[in-house]
Amino acid sequence: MAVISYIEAVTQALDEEMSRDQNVFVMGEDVGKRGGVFQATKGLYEKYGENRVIDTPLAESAIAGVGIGAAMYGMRPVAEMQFSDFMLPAANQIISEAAKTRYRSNNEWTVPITIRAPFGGGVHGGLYHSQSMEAIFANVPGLKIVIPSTPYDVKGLLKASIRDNDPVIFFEHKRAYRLIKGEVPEDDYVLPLGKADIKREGRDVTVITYGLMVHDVLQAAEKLEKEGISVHLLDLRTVYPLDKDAIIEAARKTGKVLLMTEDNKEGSVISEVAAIIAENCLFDLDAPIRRLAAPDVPAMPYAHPLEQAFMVKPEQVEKEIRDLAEF
Amino acid sequence: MAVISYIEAVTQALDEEMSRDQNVFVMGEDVGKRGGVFQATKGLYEKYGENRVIDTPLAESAIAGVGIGAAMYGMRPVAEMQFSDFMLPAANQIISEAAKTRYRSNNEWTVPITIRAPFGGGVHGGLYHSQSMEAIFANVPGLKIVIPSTPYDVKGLLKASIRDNDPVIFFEHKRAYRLIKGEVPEDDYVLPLGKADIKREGRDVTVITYGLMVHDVLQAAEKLEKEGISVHLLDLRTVYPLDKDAIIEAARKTGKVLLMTEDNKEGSVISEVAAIIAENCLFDLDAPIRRLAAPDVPAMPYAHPLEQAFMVKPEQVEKEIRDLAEF
Amino acid sequence: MIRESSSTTQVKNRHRELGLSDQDVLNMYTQMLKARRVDERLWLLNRAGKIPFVVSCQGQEAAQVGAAFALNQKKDYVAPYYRDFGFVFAWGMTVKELMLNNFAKAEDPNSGGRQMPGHFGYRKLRMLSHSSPVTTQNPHAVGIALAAKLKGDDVVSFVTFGEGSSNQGDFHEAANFASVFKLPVIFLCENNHYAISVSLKRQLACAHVSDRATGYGMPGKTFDGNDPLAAYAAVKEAADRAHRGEGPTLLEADGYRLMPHTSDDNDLSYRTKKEVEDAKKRDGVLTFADYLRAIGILDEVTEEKLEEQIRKEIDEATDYAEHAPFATADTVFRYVYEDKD
Amino acid sequence: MIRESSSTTQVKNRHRELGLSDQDVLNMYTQMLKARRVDERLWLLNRAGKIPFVVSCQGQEAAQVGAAFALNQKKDYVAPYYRDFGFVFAWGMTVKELMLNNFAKAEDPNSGGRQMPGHFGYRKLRMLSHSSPVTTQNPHAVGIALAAKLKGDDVVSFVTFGEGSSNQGDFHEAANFASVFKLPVIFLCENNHYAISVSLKRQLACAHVSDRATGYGMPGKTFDGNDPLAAYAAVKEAADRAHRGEGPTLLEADGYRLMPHTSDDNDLSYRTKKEVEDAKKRDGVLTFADYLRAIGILDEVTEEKLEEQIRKEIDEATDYAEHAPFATADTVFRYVYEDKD
Ligand SMILES: Cc1ncc(C[n+]2csc(CCOP(=O)(O)OP(=O)(O)O)c2C)c(N)n1
Ligand SMILES: Cc1ncc(C[n+]2csc(CCOP(=O)(O)OP(=O)(O)O)c2C)c(N)n1
Ligand SMILES: [Mg+2]
Ligand SMILES: [Mg+2]
Repeated sequence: MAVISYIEAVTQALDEEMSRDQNVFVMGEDVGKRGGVFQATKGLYEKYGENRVIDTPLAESAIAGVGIGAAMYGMRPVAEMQFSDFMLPAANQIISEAAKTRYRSNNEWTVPITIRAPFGGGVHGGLYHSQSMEAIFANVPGLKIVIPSTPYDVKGLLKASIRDNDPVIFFEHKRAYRLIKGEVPEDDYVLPLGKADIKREGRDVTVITYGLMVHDVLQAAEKLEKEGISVHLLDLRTVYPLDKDAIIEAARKTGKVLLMTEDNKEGSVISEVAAIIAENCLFDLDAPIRRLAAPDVPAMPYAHPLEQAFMVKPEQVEKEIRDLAEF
Repeated sequence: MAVISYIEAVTQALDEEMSRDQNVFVMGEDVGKRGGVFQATKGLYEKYGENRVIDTPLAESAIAGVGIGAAMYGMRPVAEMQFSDFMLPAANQIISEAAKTRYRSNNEWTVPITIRAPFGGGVHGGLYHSQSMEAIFANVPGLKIVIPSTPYDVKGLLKASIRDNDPVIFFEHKRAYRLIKGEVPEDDYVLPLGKADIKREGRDVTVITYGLMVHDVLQAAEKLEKEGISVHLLDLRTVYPLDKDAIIEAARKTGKVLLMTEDNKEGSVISEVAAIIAENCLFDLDAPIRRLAAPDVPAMPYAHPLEQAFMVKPEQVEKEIRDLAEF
Repeated sequence: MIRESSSTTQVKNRHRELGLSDQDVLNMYTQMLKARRVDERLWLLNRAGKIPFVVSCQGQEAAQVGAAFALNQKKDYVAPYYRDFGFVFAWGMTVKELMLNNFAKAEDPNSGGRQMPGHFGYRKLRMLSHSSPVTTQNPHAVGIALAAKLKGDDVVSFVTFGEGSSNQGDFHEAANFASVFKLPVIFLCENNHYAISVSLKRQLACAHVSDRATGYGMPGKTFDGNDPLAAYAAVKEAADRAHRGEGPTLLEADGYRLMPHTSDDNDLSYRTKKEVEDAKKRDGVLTFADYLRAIGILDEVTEEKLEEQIRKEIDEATDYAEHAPFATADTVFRYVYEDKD
Repeated sequence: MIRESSSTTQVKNRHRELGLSDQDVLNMYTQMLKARRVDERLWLLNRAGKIPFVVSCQGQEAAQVGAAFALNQKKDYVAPYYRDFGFVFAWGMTVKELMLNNFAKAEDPNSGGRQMPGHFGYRKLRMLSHSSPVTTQNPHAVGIALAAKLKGDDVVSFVTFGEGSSNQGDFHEAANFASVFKLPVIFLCENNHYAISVSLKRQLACAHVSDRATGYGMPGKTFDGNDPLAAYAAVKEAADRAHRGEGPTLLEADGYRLMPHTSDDNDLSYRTKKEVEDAKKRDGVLTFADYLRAIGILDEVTEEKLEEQIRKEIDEATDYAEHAPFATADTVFRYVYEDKD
C-alpha cells in the first residue's frame, strides 16, 4: 500500500470520484488553474477540464448556493471553501438551504453536495486562517460534518461524503495536509459516515477527540504506555450528528474521560460529547469528565508566541491523561 | 409597579435608552413607520424621527455591518433582525467582525452594538419563523448572548446590553411578547449581563433553562409542589458566555439536574451546561443529567399537529422532574 | 371554442404579433383570474378563522402568468417565490393543490404542510423548493442552469423575487455568477413597490431594478407588470437568448401589491388608501379583461362561464383541503436525512 | 525646497490644474516610492526567512497615494485593505510601524502582532480595523458615514477593496445602503485584474467594476490606476460630492498586480511572465517619475537623496522591528471583552 499525505488522499478521492461519476464536479476559488491554494485539486483541471473543475468568482454564498442548485438538478458538486473561516458568508445557504431542503420539501428535493474546507491552526495563519468552524454547524439537523484524522480516513470518508445523498461538510485540517502521512489503498473503498473509530485500544483513560489532535494523543499515548498508562482513543470522525453509541461505549471502557478539541472550549463539539456521557453513563465514571481545548478567545493570533500560547500543547495532553489515570 | 408585557418592556427599554443617550439609535427592516412587524419599536419613529429609527433596505448583512461601522464611530446602534432565522446572512459580520474587532485591534476599536432578534416557536411560524439560533453563536468569544424570560429581565438586560461596550445578541421570545406579563419598575435600572438568576428556590430537583421555558417550569413546579416535589429553577439569562459559578451551585443544590431548551438537542446551549456540570460537580450528582429539548429535526413545521409534535410539552416537563425526584 | 378575433376590432391586436392565439390569451386570462379568485377566497377563509395566514398575489398575476406562458413547461426549471400564484397555476399546480398548501395538509405537494403557505416546490413540475429567507433561490436557479449546461441539456432556469430582495447579497452573487458563465437564467424581479412597509425609494436608489443588469454585463429590461403580454414578450426574448447560449437576463415587472404584505400586516400604517385605489385602476386582471373584450375574445357569456367554473373549482378544492388529513405527528421525525430503509 | 516647474516644459503640467503644488506631487511620489521600496524589502526579508509572509502592494501605489492626498487627513475615516501600503503611508503610518506590523511585534499599532501583515487599523488615524474575510469593511465604512451624518459631522468615509471582492454580497449591500441614504462614502475598487489566480473575466462579466454604480444610483468612474493624479482628481471629485451631501461614489483604479498574490503564491501557474513584463511598462512608480522628470520637478540629485532617505528609514525600521519584543504569551487572553478592572 502506498504511503501518501493527507492532502494527497484528498486529491485521490476527488480524482477517483470524478472519474467514477460524471455528475461529480469541483468548484471553488482558485481550484482550477491554480489547483487550489493548498493544491488539493492539483492536476484535476488538466485532467477533467474547466467544466468539471470550476474556478468561481470570489463569492462564497454563490459557491454554496449555486452548488445547492446543481445538486438539486442531480449533480454531485464538491464545493471548496478556501479556508473554513471564509464559509460564513455562505452560512445562510448552508444552514437555511442545504440542510433543510429535504425536510421542507417532504423528501422531494435533495441536496447531495459536499463542502470541503481546510480548518485548524498552527500554521501561522492568524485569527482568520486558523479557526475551527465545526461548532457553528454542529447544531443543524440535516447536515453531516466529517473531520478525518488520517489519509486513510480522508479518502474513505471523502468518497462516502460525495456519494452521500445529503449535504456533508468536510473539514480538512490544513496542518495535517503535509504533516500527516499514512497508508492508503489505491483501490476504491468508502468508510461509513456517522461512525467514530477506535484509533487505539486501552484500559486506563479514554480520550475522545478528532482531527489533528488524534495524532497528539497517539504520541502522548506512546509515551504514557511506558509509564504504564494505557490510553483508549476514540476518533469521532463525524462530529455531527455524533456517534452516541461509540461515545458511550468508549467512556464506559475506562470510566475516565478526556475530551479534546482545538476549538474554543465553550460551546464546542466536545461539550455535546460531555453531555452525552453525563446523560448516559454518569455512574460508570470514576472521575469527572475533563476537557482540553483552546481558550475562549477569538482565535489564534499571528505572532508566534501568541499562537503557541493559544494552542493546546503536548505536555498538557500528557498531564491531563496522567492526572486522570492517577485520579 | 406597572404590569406590562414582555414586548412592552422591549419598547420601554429602547425608549428610555434613546432618550438617555443621543448615540443610541434603532435600525432594521420595518422598524420605523411600521413600528416593527411585532411592534417592538412602536411609537419610536414618531418620537425620535427617521434619523434615529431607521428603516433599512432588506439586507441583513448590511444591517449588521453598517451597525458595526456606526458603533466603531461611537454610536450605540440597536439593530433589529426581523426574525432570528434571518440573521444568517449577517453571520459573517456578526462572527468575523463584531465579535473579533476588539481582540484583533488589540483593544483599539470596539463595537458596542446590540442585535435584537425575535426567536422561538409555538406561533405557527413554520420552519423559518420558529427557530432558536443561539447555539450558532454560542461558540464565538467576543459575543454575549442574552435571552430574557420576564418583562423585568427584558428591560434591565436590554438596557444593560445597549450600554455594554461589546456586541450583544439579544434574543426575544416571540411567543412571550404578548403572553408573558409582569411587574416592571418605571424607573431606570439595569441587570448584569453574564449572570444567571434563580427564579425559584427548591430542594429536590434543579432545572436549568432560559427563555419562555422558564415559565413552563414555573408552572410545572407549582403543580409538583403539591405532590411534594420542590423545584429549584435557574434561568441562564445570558447563554454565552455562561455563568459557570451559578450553574455549578445550582447543580450542587439538589444533585439532580434537568436541562431544558426549545432548541434541537444536539449541540445546543444546554450541552455546554451539561459539560460544565460533568466537569465540575460529577460527584455531587445523585442522578444522571437529563436534557429535555426539541428533536434533532430542522425546525417546527407549520401544520399544527406537526408543530405540536416538535415542541416540548408541559407533561414532559413534569414527567422529567418527577422521574428525577424519584430517582 | 372561441372565435378568432376579427380584424375590424378598434383595438390593436397585440397578442397575434407575439405568436399567441386567441385561445392562448384566453387561457392566460383564465389563469390570472383563477389566481385572483383563489387569493380572494384565502382572505375570506382567513377572516373566517379557517386558515391562520395568507400571503397574497393580488396585483402581480399578469406578470406571473405572462412569464409562465413564455417558458417551456415540459423542460424548464422554475423557482417561483411566495406571491406567484399566477405562475404556479399556469405552470400546472391545481387549485386543489394550492388549497392543500394553504390548509397545510399532508397531501400538499409543496411540503406536506411543513412549510408556510406560498413556499412552493413541486419536483414533478421541476419547481424548486422555496424557503422563507428571501433571495436564497437565486443562486439555486443559477446552479440548475450550470448543471444543465454541464450536462448539455437545453433548459432555461427561471427565478422570481421581490424588489426589496434584490438588495440581498445573494441576488448580486447569483447574477454575477450566471453572467460570468453565460448561463441560461432568467431573473424576474416582481417589483410591487413595497417590501413589507418599506417603499421602493428606501430600498433602492436607482430608477429601475433592471438598471442593475449593467453591473453584471447582462441585458436588463423593465416591463409593465400589469400587462401579461409585455411579460410574455420579455420572458420569451430572455428565453430565446438563453437557448442561444447568450446567458442570463434581468427582467423587472413594474407592478403594485394591492393587498397588505400578508394577513399579519396593516398596510395603512405605511401607505394611503388613495395610493392603493389608484393602483387598482391599473390592475392587470381588469385591464387585460378590457383588452380581451375590446378585441372581441371575451364576452359576458364567456366571462360568466369562466367565473362560474373557477368558483366551482375553488369550492371543491376548499372543501377537499379543509377536510383532508394533516400529516400525523410521528412524521415530524422523517426526512431529516435520506431514509436508508 | 524644490523649484516650481517652469512653464516652458514640453509636457503638460497636469497637477497645477488640480490645485496641487510641485511640492505636493513630489510628496506623492515620495510616498509611492516608499511603499514600493518597503514592499521590495519585505520580499527580501521573506526570502531570508525573517518574516513568514508578505502581501504586496506593487503596481497599486499610484492609485493609493493619489487617493490619500485627495482626502482630509485630519477628519476623514478610512478603511484601507491589505495592499494599501501607499495609502497608509500617505495617511500617516510610519515605515517603522509597518515593519512592526510585518514582524508582528507588540508595538505594531495595527494589532500588536495579532493579525497577519497588511490587516491595517489605527484608531489614532481614524483607520478602521481590517480583517481577512474580504469586503466586510465596506458596510463598516457605510456605518461610519451614517454615524457621521447622524451626528452632523462633515466627514468622508473612504474604503478600498479588490475587484474580485466586488462580487461579494457585502459590496452590493453596502453600496445600496450608502446610496439609499445618500451617505458620504467613497468606494474605491483597486482592480488589479486578478483575485489570486482568477482573472478579471472570470470574476465579472461587465466591462468595468464602476459599471455597477448604475445599479445603486450613484456615479461610477474608472481611472488609470497607474496615475496618481487621475486618482487624486477622481477621489477629490467624489469627496466634494460627499461633502455637498450628494452621496456615495464608486471609483475603480484600473491597475495590475505586479507580484504574486502573496509570498505563498506561484503566479506563473496562471499568468505569463510576458503579461507581467508588459504591465511593468505601465508601472505608476516609473511613469510618475517620468512625468516629474519631464516637468522638471525630479532630477537625479533629488532622486538619489530620496532613495537614500527611504533606504535609511527602511533600514532603521527593519532593524527596530526585528529586535522589538513580541507580545507576551499571557496577553493572548486579553481584550476579548472590555477589561472592566
Ligand atoms: C432574509 C430575510 N429577511 C427578512 C425577511 C422577512 N420578510 C419577508 S418578506 C419581506 C419583504 C420582501 O419584500 P420584496 O422582496 O419586495 O417582496 P414582496 O413581498 O414585496 O413581494 C421581508 C422583509 C425574510 N423573509 N428573509
Ligand atoms: C471571504 C473570503 N474568501 C476568500 C478569501 C481568500 N482570499 C484572500 S485574497 C483573495 C483574492 C482577492 O482578490 P481581489 O478582491 O481582486 O483583491 P486583490 O488581492 O487582487 O487585491 C482571496 C480569494 C478571503 N480572504 N475572504
Ligand atoms: Mg416588494
Ligand atoms: Mg484583484
